[in-house]
Amino acid sequence: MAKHHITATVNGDDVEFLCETEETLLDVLRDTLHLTGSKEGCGSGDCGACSVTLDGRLVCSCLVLGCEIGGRRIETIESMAKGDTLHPLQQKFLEHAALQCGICTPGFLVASKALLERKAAPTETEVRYWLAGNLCRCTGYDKIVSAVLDAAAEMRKG
Amino acid sequence: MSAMIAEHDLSGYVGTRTIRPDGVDKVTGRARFGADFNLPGQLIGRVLRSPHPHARIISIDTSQAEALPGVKAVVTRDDFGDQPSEFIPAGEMMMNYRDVVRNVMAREKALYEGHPVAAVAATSAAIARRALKLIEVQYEVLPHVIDVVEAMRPEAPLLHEDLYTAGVEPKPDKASNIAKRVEITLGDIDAGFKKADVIVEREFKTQPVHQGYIEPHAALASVSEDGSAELWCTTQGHFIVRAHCARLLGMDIARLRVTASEIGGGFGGKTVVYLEPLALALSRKAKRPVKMVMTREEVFKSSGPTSGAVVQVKLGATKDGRFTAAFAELKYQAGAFQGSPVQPGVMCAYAPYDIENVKVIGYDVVSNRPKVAAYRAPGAPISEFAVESVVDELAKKLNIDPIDLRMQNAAHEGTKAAYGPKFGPIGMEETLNAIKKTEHWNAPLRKWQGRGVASGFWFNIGGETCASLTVNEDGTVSLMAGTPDIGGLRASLAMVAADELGIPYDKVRPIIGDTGSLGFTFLTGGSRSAFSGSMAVVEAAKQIKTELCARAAKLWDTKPDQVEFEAGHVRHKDDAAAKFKPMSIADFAKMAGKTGGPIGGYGRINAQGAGPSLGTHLVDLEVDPETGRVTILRYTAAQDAGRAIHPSYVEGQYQGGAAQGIGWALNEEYVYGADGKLQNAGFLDYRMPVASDLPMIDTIVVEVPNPRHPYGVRGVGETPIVPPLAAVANAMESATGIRFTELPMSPPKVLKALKERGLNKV
Amino acid sequence: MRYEAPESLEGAVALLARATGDTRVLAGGTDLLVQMRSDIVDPELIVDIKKIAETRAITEEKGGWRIGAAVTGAELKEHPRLKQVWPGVVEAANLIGSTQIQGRATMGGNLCNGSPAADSVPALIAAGAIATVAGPQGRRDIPVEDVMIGPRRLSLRKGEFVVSFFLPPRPKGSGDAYLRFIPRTEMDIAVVGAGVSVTLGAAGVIAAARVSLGAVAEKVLLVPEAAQAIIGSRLDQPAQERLAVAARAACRPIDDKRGTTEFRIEVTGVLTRRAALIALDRARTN
Amino acid sequence: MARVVLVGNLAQLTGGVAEFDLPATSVKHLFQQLSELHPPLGPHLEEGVAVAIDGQIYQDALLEPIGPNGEVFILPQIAGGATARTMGGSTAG
Repeated sequence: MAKHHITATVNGDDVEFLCETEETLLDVLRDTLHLTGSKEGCGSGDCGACSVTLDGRLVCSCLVLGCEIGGRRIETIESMAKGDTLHPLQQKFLEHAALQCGICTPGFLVASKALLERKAAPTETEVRYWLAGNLCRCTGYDKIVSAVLDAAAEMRKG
Repeated sequence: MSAMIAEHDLSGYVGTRTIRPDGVDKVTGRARFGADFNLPGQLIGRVLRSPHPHARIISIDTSQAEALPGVKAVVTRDDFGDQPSEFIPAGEMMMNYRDVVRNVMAREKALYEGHPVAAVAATSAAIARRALKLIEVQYEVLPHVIDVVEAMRPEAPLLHEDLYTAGVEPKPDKASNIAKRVEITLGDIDAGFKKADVIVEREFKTQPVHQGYIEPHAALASVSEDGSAELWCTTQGHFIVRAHCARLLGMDIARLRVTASEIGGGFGGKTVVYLEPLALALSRKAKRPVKMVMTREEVFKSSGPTSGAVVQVKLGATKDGRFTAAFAELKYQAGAFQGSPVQPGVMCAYAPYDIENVKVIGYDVVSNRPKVAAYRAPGAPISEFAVESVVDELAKKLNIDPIDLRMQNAAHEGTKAAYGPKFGPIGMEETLNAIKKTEHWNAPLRKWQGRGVASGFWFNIGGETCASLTVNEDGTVSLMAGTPDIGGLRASLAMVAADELGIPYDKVRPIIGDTGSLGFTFLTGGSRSAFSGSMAVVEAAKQIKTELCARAAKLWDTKPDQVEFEAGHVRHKDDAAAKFKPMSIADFAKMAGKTGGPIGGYGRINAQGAGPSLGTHLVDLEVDPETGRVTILRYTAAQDAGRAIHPSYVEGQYQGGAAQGIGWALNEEYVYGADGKLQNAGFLDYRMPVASDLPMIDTIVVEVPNPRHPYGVRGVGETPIVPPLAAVANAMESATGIRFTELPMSPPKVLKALKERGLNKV
Repeated sequence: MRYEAPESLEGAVALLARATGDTRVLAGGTDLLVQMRSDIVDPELIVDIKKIAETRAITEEKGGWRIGAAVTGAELKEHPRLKQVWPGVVEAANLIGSTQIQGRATMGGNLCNGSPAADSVPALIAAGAIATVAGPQGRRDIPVEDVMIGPRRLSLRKGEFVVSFFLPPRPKGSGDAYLRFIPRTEMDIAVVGAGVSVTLGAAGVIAAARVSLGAVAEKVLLVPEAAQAIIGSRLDQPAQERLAVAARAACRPIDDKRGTTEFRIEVTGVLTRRAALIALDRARTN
Repeated sequence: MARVVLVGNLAQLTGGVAEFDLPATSVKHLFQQLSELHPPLGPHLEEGVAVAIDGQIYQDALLEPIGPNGEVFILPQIAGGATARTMGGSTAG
């Protein structure tokens, strides 16, 4: 069976690639497009380390087939900082020491960005439930939640 | 970043909250973890694993797999020479390579479901997967044993026909699954129990739990035609990986260069080798780079969880609350090969207390499970869970406040530990006081809510450590350390280097050197990396300062004792005429060549004097009496850090350890079927806490300086996982009146206990 | 492995009817991709139905609501009206997995995955939802409770797939709710699920009710006895007790890694009672 | 003379004798003397034990001096060492 020829927009760039049916979007991002910021922690949608947005919707890229994304828009952690400027979430994660090992960090950042785009002033509980699909084994979530709440406050100030 | 640093006096970073030097790469996705490395022409390796928990391997036929187009190499037990049964130092660790080689690749028998039996390297993952299906393995399936108590029975299926219990006299004449008996004694417990007015005796049971790091094991190996090799992998100790792999593959250590990737969590689980020797063996055969990454299922089935155990505890006290005697018997699962953390479990059990009469016995027991690996304070959470539960029960029986009872018996400077030494300054009493002073301790509780407190102890270790400091031409400093940075090490070491040399923090750039760049450095474990690494950095900085003073003395035609290094400058001590302008490190850097060549320091030490760290945790929870569901409402963790180099990362250790302990207490466990197969090998059914399961975790960083460290530092990483198990169990007792002695306290267990007592109503 | 994404019902039906080997319909993929990865399934053909407009639409129809089988949980939640009329159904669909899963998971997939623990199914059954199926013989409507006949086994015929669900018109004084038990707060598969829908008659007495239970049998159950136990009552203490007893009596669960038989039966009574009280409360304010 | 105490299982290799007075001036010196007195101890001392000299723990420190009236405990090596064999747990995420 011939590979699928797919064109899509990834982080604002038009990309073109070939993939097998069984290859996931995560496989395509990491192995074909060499965007290794999205991580594979489980391959079953249980850890959130591969979080990306698909046409603005937060998804696990390990649960999307590469051949499904023709003509769609994907944003990954690699497009979060603009030039030299970190996104407020990235800056707050650093200031709050919201990462220890850092493997889950890209997923948390992408997921948190999707939250703040929908809700400018989430409560602690809303942040915790929104991020329940992102596993972190290092931090106990405390500093991550604080960083997200702090970033939200800063972004509201504009 | 600069804004944050500006708040602080440039001469003193230690104790401040700097931004980690590796931070930006980690929030932008640029940081390279184990699976993020690739090489041109690389093959993908996959492992064939035993579907049986216990089976003799009659034959392995790989011919069809080798014939599959795209398959470039297949390895089995035949590709690894056997190793003698002797304990060889690998770094500070002792390992029996006879077991190591068998765990990496099954030989005579497959000893657990997921035990590697063969590995293939192919041009694509799909081809490699297909090749695995073409390997024919003939098994003679044997009866298996999973439970530790069953494994100890004389009639239990025997894993190793040549395993005779060590530590018993006379030496047994019959092989068994009991690898070792250990014991420590202090005083006379019989006499001690006679003095007791109250004695509490109970049996506890815990299940194996996995370290649960989010990054699966990954390795990329490249062996060249001349037999020299490079290996990139995610590990807590690349020098240890090098030692093991060189031994298993019969290589000269100098020919194997190991580079540690960024590591996505370890908690002890990345201190041993799994894929690394297989990737090297495949690459050696295929003469192409081979990349291997475990699936999550493989991580659960084939990499080490920690022991499950059965623990008996007996503790006696006088009416007024003085402990008179303490006994415990620990039975720890080692998994398929001997080497459970029962010894540290034995030594830690009563370490937080000053007790005259102590006896603790431990058994190291093999069964058909994956070989256990270290997990954060290996062995201690299990034995201390049992002891701290009994201490709590004793407090109730004696009608003494549980913190007061602990305080009354707390170990302190000069206390003789049951495992031998006298303690130096330690923070048990300080953490108890800190918790007692919190508003949390006296906050009101509602019906079905409970509050629990428990303390914990961990030794901490030092060990062989190297770090180098190189002064660059522009006066900036390159720092190289040999312990993988799991949680902010580079920040801590850069802060110490900046303070030692009196230069700005952001002028120090720290990296983790590969095994070719530094001398042997023991792994990131035992809460040692910040403790030992900072000592090595101080040593390296001292060499630089001495060198600069010597050069200044020559430049100023004065005696070395006339110059001194102070706040980043070399000064002439009595320079009345002010004719010797103090020289900065940058000044020397510019003229390094003219004054004797490059400037640098190289700390090579075997760090001694690691101070134990004690902690006390406080937890509030609520039980749903109709479903047995437990909600953690509030949590406070106090622990002695000696001196917190970077308070945020110290707090992070307390919070992360607490969260792992809560998971261990409430929901995490390895669930086996009657067929001896693991039923919950994934994050869906191996239930680690998610963000919505936890409250904020308040921390109190107590600082009782460690006199053996230049900054007073103690390791802090492991102690935080020790108190939570008992703290939660004690809170459950306070909420329900029921003493839970089996972990996890999952809803079915809790509801059953409530029903039996007719309490399952709102 | 072939992948097709037809844009018409007919195209999809044709592919499914013609297929010889193992064929799977792809909606959100949150179950299918996991099963493919763990070698549980290895389909020769995957038919992605998301390009068929009808499977992606939420429309008002004859006073009721039609929801495409491939509408995601997140889209259901964001719909301005649906959650006022069928809060239980929307909540249930939103209990399937994490925020990320919500962005993909669909009620069609949740039903056709054939798991007795599917969260949205008890809510749909309690709501009296009808599944509209397309196949070689055209369309037919099947009550949702009749779609699943056992673990991974559906009553669909060769070439058929679920296109949409129809939620009937909602009389005034109606309310529904779904509750599930999991050990954590999120991310687990239901150990027990209970969906309840009630409609109040004169003087606030329950005139009509439907009760459905998940994860306590080989398929999701519709339990008329449990409904009968509260019809005619105001859900006072005795009625609540009758409801719990009837619900427990219907359970025939297994013992597994997620919960014991004893636990599931006990908790079924508790959750059914709690769900009924929420549904009643909603009915009173509707 | 240094006061030397064997902790845990080691005494089983000395016929139950757990306490010694030896004129040892360093850990290396002490290990030699103990091995001569009780040859079965030798391999275990080499395998790696920790010693506590006047209350301070040392690991792999053969050259560490022992004072004239030093109190020395010989104990299983702390996690990260021989008896644990699993080595220390991780210090962090």
